[in-house]
Amino acid sequence: MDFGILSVIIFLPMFVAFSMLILPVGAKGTRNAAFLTAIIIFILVCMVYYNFQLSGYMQFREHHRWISTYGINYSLGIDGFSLIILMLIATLIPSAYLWLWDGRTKGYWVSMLLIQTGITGTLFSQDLILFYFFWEGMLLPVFMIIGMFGTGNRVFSTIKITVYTIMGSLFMLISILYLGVAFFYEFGSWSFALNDIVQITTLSRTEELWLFAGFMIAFAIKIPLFPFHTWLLETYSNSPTGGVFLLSSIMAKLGVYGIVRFVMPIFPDLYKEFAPYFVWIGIFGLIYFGIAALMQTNIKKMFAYSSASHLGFIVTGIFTLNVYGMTGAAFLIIAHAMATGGLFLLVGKMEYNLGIKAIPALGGIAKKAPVFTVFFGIMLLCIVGLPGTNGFVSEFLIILGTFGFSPSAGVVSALTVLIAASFMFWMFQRAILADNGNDVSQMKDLNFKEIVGMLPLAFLIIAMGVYPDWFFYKIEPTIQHYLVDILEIRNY
Amino acid sequence: MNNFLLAWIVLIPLLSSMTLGLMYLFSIKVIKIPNIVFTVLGLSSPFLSFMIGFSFFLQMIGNHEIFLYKAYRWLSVDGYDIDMGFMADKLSIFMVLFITFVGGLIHIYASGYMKTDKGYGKFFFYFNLFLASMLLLVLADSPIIMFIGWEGVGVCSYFLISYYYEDTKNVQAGNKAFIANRVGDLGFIIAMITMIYYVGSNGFDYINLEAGMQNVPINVLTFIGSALFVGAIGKSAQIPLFVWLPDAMAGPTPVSALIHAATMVTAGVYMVARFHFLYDLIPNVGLIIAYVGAFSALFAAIIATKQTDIKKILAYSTMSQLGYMFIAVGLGGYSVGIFHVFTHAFFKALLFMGAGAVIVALHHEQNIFKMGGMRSKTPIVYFAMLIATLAITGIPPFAGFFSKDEILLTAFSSGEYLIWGIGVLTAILTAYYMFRLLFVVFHGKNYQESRKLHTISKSMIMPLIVLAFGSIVAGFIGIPEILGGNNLVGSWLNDWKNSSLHVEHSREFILMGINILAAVIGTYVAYKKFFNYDMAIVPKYNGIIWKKFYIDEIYDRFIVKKVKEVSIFISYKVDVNFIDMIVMGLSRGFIKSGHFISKVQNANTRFYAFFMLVGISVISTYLIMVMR
Amino acid sequence: MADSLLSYIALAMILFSIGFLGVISRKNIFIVYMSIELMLNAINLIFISLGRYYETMVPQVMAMIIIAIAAAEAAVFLSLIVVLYRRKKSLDSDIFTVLSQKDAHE
Amino acid sequence: MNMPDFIYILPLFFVGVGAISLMILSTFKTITIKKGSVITLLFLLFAFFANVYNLNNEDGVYSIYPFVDIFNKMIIVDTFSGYFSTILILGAILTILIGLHYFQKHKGFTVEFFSLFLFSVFGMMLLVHSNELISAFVSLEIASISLYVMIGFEKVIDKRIEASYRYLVLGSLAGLFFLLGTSFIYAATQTTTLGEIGNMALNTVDSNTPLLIIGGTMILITFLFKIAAFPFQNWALDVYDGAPLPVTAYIAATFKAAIFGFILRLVVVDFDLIIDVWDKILVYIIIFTLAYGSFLAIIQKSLKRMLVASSIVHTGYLLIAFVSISVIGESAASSIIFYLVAYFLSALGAFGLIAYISSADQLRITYDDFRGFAKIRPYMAAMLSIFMLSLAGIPSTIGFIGKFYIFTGAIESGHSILAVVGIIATFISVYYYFKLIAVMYFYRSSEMTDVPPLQGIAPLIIGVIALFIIWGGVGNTLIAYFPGVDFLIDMAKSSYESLFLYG
Repeated sequence: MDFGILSVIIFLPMFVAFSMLILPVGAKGTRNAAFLTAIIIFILVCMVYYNFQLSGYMQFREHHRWISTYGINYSLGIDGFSLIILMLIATLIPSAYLWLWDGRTKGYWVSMLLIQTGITGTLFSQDLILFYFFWEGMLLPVFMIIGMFGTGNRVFSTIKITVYTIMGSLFMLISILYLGVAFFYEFGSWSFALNDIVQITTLSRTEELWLFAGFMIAFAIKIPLFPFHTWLLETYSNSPTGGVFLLSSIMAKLGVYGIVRFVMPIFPDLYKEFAPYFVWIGIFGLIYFGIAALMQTNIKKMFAYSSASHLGFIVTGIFTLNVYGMTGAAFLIIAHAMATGGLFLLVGKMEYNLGIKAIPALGGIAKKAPVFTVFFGIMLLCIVGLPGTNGFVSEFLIILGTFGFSPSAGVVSALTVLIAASFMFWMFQRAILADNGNDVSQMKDLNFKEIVGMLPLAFLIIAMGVYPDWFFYKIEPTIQHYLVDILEIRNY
Repeated sequence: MNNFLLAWIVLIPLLSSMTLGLMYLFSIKVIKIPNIVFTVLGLSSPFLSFMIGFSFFLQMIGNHEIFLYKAYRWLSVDGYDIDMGFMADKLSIFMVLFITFVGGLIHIYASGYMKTDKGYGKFFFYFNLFLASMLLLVLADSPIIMFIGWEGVGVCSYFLISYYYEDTKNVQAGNKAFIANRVGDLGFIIAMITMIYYVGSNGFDYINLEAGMQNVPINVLTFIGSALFVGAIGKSAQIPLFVWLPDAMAGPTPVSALIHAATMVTAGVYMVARFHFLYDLIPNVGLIIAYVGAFSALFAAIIATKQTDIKKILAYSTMSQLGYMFIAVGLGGYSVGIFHVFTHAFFKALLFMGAGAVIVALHHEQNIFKMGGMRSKTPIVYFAMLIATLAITGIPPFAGFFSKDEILLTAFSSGEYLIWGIGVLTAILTAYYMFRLLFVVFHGKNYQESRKLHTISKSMIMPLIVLAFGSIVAGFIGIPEILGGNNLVGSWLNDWKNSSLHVEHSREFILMGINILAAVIGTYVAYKKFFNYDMAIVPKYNGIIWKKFYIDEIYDRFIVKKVKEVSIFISYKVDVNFIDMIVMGLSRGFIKSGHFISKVQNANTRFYAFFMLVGISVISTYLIMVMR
Repeated sequence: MADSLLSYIALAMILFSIGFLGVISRKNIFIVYMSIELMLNAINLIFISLGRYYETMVPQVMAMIIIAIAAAEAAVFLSLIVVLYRRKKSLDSDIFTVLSQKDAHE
Repeated sequence: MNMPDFIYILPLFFVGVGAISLMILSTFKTITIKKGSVITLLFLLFAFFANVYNLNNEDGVYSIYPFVDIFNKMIIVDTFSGYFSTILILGAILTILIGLHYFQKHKGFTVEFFSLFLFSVFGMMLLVHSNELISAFVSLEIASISLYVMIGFEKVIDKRIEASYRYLVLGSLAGLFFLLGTSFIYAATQTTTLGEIGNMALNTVDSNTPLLIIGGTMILITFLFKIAAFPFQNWALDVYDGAPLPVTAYIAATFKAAIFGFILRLVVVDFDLIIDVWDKILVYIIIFTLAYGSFLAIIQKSLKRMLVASSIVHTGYLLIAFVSISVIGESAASSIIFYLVAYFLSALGAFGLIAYISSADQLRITYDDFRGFAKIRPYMAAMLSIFMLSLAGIPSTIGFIGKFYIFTGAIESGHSILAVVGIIATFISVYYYFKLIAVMYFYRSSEMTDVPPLQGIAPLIIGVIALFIIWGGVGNTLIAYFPGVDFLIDMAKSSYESLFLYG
């Protein structure tokens, strides 16, 4: 892979998007181009996965000076942790495109492509400013896609999410700049490359605390952690299917990724010191959002809460400071992305057919659309964490890790088995199975494309639950590397 | 060595279920596939598994061999490996045998019962999947693999209970079952994780766990044991998690037979027996188990005396029989418990099938007081039911007698007289409500002669006969020594036998007599009250027993409602009115202050000049302060 | 010598302040203009007295330049006054409030 | 008369001559607006090329006093002034090109207007070239007075003359403080030539230092007034709102650059010993300026007023860098210069585009007028969005790089608190900038029949500006030899260095 394959993966969608914008191509042509792009990227990613060496260190490095005056570099690379998220993205997006196939306009597809660029760029960046570039750049197409194709009070929610998340990322920007300046004062040259930044030693404790807070706010808003979650509800309920799909299944995970990629190596001591708080915040969020989801009548809002609750659990996992928890978190990122993404796609179809309906106004769908129901059930069981799906493996590992971190926390975190099950199955009963005499005659069952799109997700969910080990072995060296070399925890 | 066949015991039903599921989808979406295909596929798998299990059984006779087969590495994190491993020792093979056997019979029965159902293929898909999970549960070589089967049966029972999903009630019943089981699973998971940290330092399969148990602080073991038992409670419907079992009758009758008679509910008992090495070290927890079992038995029996729905009566009787089993395993008589599981599987399955037959005959009428006089109409069913009833009441020489007798013997000989007393009392009640059912349904006069009966197909009758035969003879494999028999079950499950108990024969005979007496008393009372019961007067039931001690209401009131209230409070009060208020309040505050400040922009030149003057004077004063 | 300079400068400052106060307090545009001119001349006074003090011609030159600029400003000012009067038929500077923040209280 | 000196002042010369000749030509009826603007452009282009010639002629940084015997160091020509005159002339050219459509469409613009315009350009260039306080005042007045007239040029519209009047009164009032400061400084140091003031201040008795400080502060006040910093900001909103849109753009973007050009020279060359006296007061001024601008911009319904209010916020950002000068001279000054360019491009583009699409009676300048604009004019909407993003400092625009330097400098010089305040102001600004994008894209289009289509020179120029903004955000000297971000920064740095060649 001596040619910059990562750059290609990043910029191919953007290139396609802009050329589509300029060329006089209709919605269909744009869609086909987008789908083709997604497939090509999937192939490229498979090449990356195939050539990925079994080690915890950065691979496929690309490093160029960009703005040399201030040592801003164009520097890419991936390790095991980013690799799995990359695989996730590459797998999810084509499926999503198959689902969004009909009735979308040109702008929709262009935005999707741009979002893809933003996501992958964020995932690969090894330079803080570059990361910030993509991190913010990711927001614009999201802003566009929600605002242009969303429903309900979409303009309000777009402004809200934008201002809210930009606020967070601006605090992160301040921290980044501060780090750069600190590096300059210590080494006499400008650089924002992660490898350089981690060498800073001169920061006092107070400074570190502030910078840590700056980073964590940005990521906590993106994830979102309690209490930064209020943007989530409107956004998820007002977004179009594609937008909410990407938001929930990938972008939220990038917040977690950011914590692991940047906060952990830059502030290892604080990371260890504050781990207990974040473990408990995560568990609290898990329970809080889980309970909140119970009585939601809008399915999308319920899923918003449920994914918030799972993300709290993921955060718990990455802060458990042991291999079980972190591996479990990495695994739950995949599991939850697939399940929630699939669920949002299915719900999107339901809305597309029936219009937006509250849960009590639904029901009896299982009769109309059996295949739909089957897939819905599989995703739901994954969310619930049923053994045999990858949901169980990840949740089990996280609980294990949390228990290793502190037994009490472990016992509390085991509640996830109960919470998710209660609201999910209740929703399943009211919305899908039971026939409440509502008119759902408009509901159509999945067509061939949709089945093809959903199969990979369903298959992976089950395969990763039945034979998880095969999917683990490329992550684990990275996690070991984090713990041993970065956090310097040898006896966990 | 043909250990890999162990995997196939599980794999065959699994594969066939997958095939069935896909075929079903295919048949509803594309072309209709005739039922016979589903029938063949669905029925073949349990018997194939039975064959394989039997082959292992034969290999095991006479030796203490344990068959292990590690299919693949399931999970390996941080050098800690968990294998997808199968283990066949005498206990699990014993379970496998009767699960596949009874399960197979129930499959046959179902093929008749569900004949007219649209979702025929789906039904067998669930059934085979359930069977696969159950077999995985008993054949697993480590708790976590066991847990996969454990949850698998849970979700299958969910699907089967809410099989007629158009009706909200059924789905609710399914939810109830699943959630209640989940509460148990919570305990199971916690126990597993604690075990991984404290016990399973070198390997997580039972053998290593047993080895590791020895040098672990007792309080940890107590914690593990209790947590595990919570799981057992959930699965086996004991106090306080039994509420799902009666509602679970919403499913089709074969489901009730399969789940609540033969297999799923006994998983808890099996699990305790499987962890005997743990519970041997913590007798106090064992005692608690025994007491929970005893009280559940009594409680369920009391409720059953006042029920009118035939399946609900059977459900409660199941619960109370499970109580017996827990008495046994709690007091260390694991083999005895398993023996009762075994016999109970036969007669309870028989009871359910008989009830199902009656229900079908009466066009899905379930209230016993609307039945009556079935004796003449369905003689075979009647005799089958009679045998089963005799068996469950514990009249010798029927199956139930021996196992129940041994349980009470265990209780008595281990000095727990209270438990023993409860057991005997329960025995009386059991006899009472079972014969009440029998008399009302089959002897009671009914005035609906005119009603045309639905025919009961051969495929439903045949298993009845087989099981009736089983209910008669099943006990004989466990005839205690004093009756000149050699306790086959005991010797087979030797490692699970509580050798410490021993009472001299005279006592033992007395106890036996007491049991028989109890059964007779119960039967007699039932005879007095209900023989030739006149259906004209349908008894008006009310009162606390009829209301099942208001347990459902209490749970609903104090747990479900509260949680819902909290949920509404959180999602509609806290989030919207508090947290979001802060967020949006900030922006509104900005705008408000913007409006306030913009008063300065009044387009008055003189005012602007004045503003400048103020600014200048402030700056100048600052300068003066600086310069001195 | 120095104290006389100080008194000159003091006088100049007083004139300057009077001018500023005039700008603030008076409504009539003409008087506003005059007060500005007054301030300008106050500054000229400072320059000239400084020139006297340092015995050099440079400040006088500066004063000249300032007067020239004042003249230019005067031209603009007077023409504007004419225009304003044509529009509003009044010389009250407070009635020109087209540009106030109208939508401030919606 | 020696030739090279003349070449140095050639840009000034061209502009001045152009102004005068246009004044004369305006008497002829045959000279239409179009011709007048073409002539203006010609002179400006001459000046531009002469300027670029000067910049490239000298290798590295240079600094010359042309015609020392005549001007006596009143005028200086160095990389700094060259750089700034480039910005100024460019701004003038762009203003003319963008505003052309506007000037033609609106009654009441005659050829004199262009003459005044050139006079103001001349004044500003003279300002960045001037090396002496009085001459600086003179050039400042030349620029200001011509601006007064340009604002009120359409004398049939109330708000024009009102704005002109307000600007005139308050502007001259502020100018007086400049003179007052000059007199104090002269009293303290007996000179008004930059470079000598500093030296004199160093080796005169310290009893004069207070005088120097007061004088400097008085000049600072004028400076703060001209760039509309906090206590002296009220006029800005009215005047900018009252002025014709191209003129607004011109004041907001170009005039600010000129002011900064002079004050940077003044401060860096002479006041480095007293600037730290201002630190604390400036910190407060910055915080208030940012707050005032943000609060005011949030509530605006009119797009024009919003941009004006936000220009106050940008003044705040510039002042943040201005404070840092005392600690990190070079990078702070160069970051100011860079940010000036960034803001200059974005604001010019935004104002220009609005000027282009605003119909005759200045309609379509409120948010609501832009509902669904993207459906009708997608390219214009895209350009406008780019300007908004750049003003909001979103990555991949030049605005982000500018903010990046400003905040980095602030942190570097230990004013982290200012950086935080600036950040807060930024995310408030995201609200009112993104609101426009939302309005343009997220609504069904309202009736907008009279939007001029994409034709003529103005949209082209605006498009070029938009491209420049993007390029300035992602530009990379590695990709091409085309000058990228680094080039602009290096230019800024070298122009800063040129300030130290003398004195």
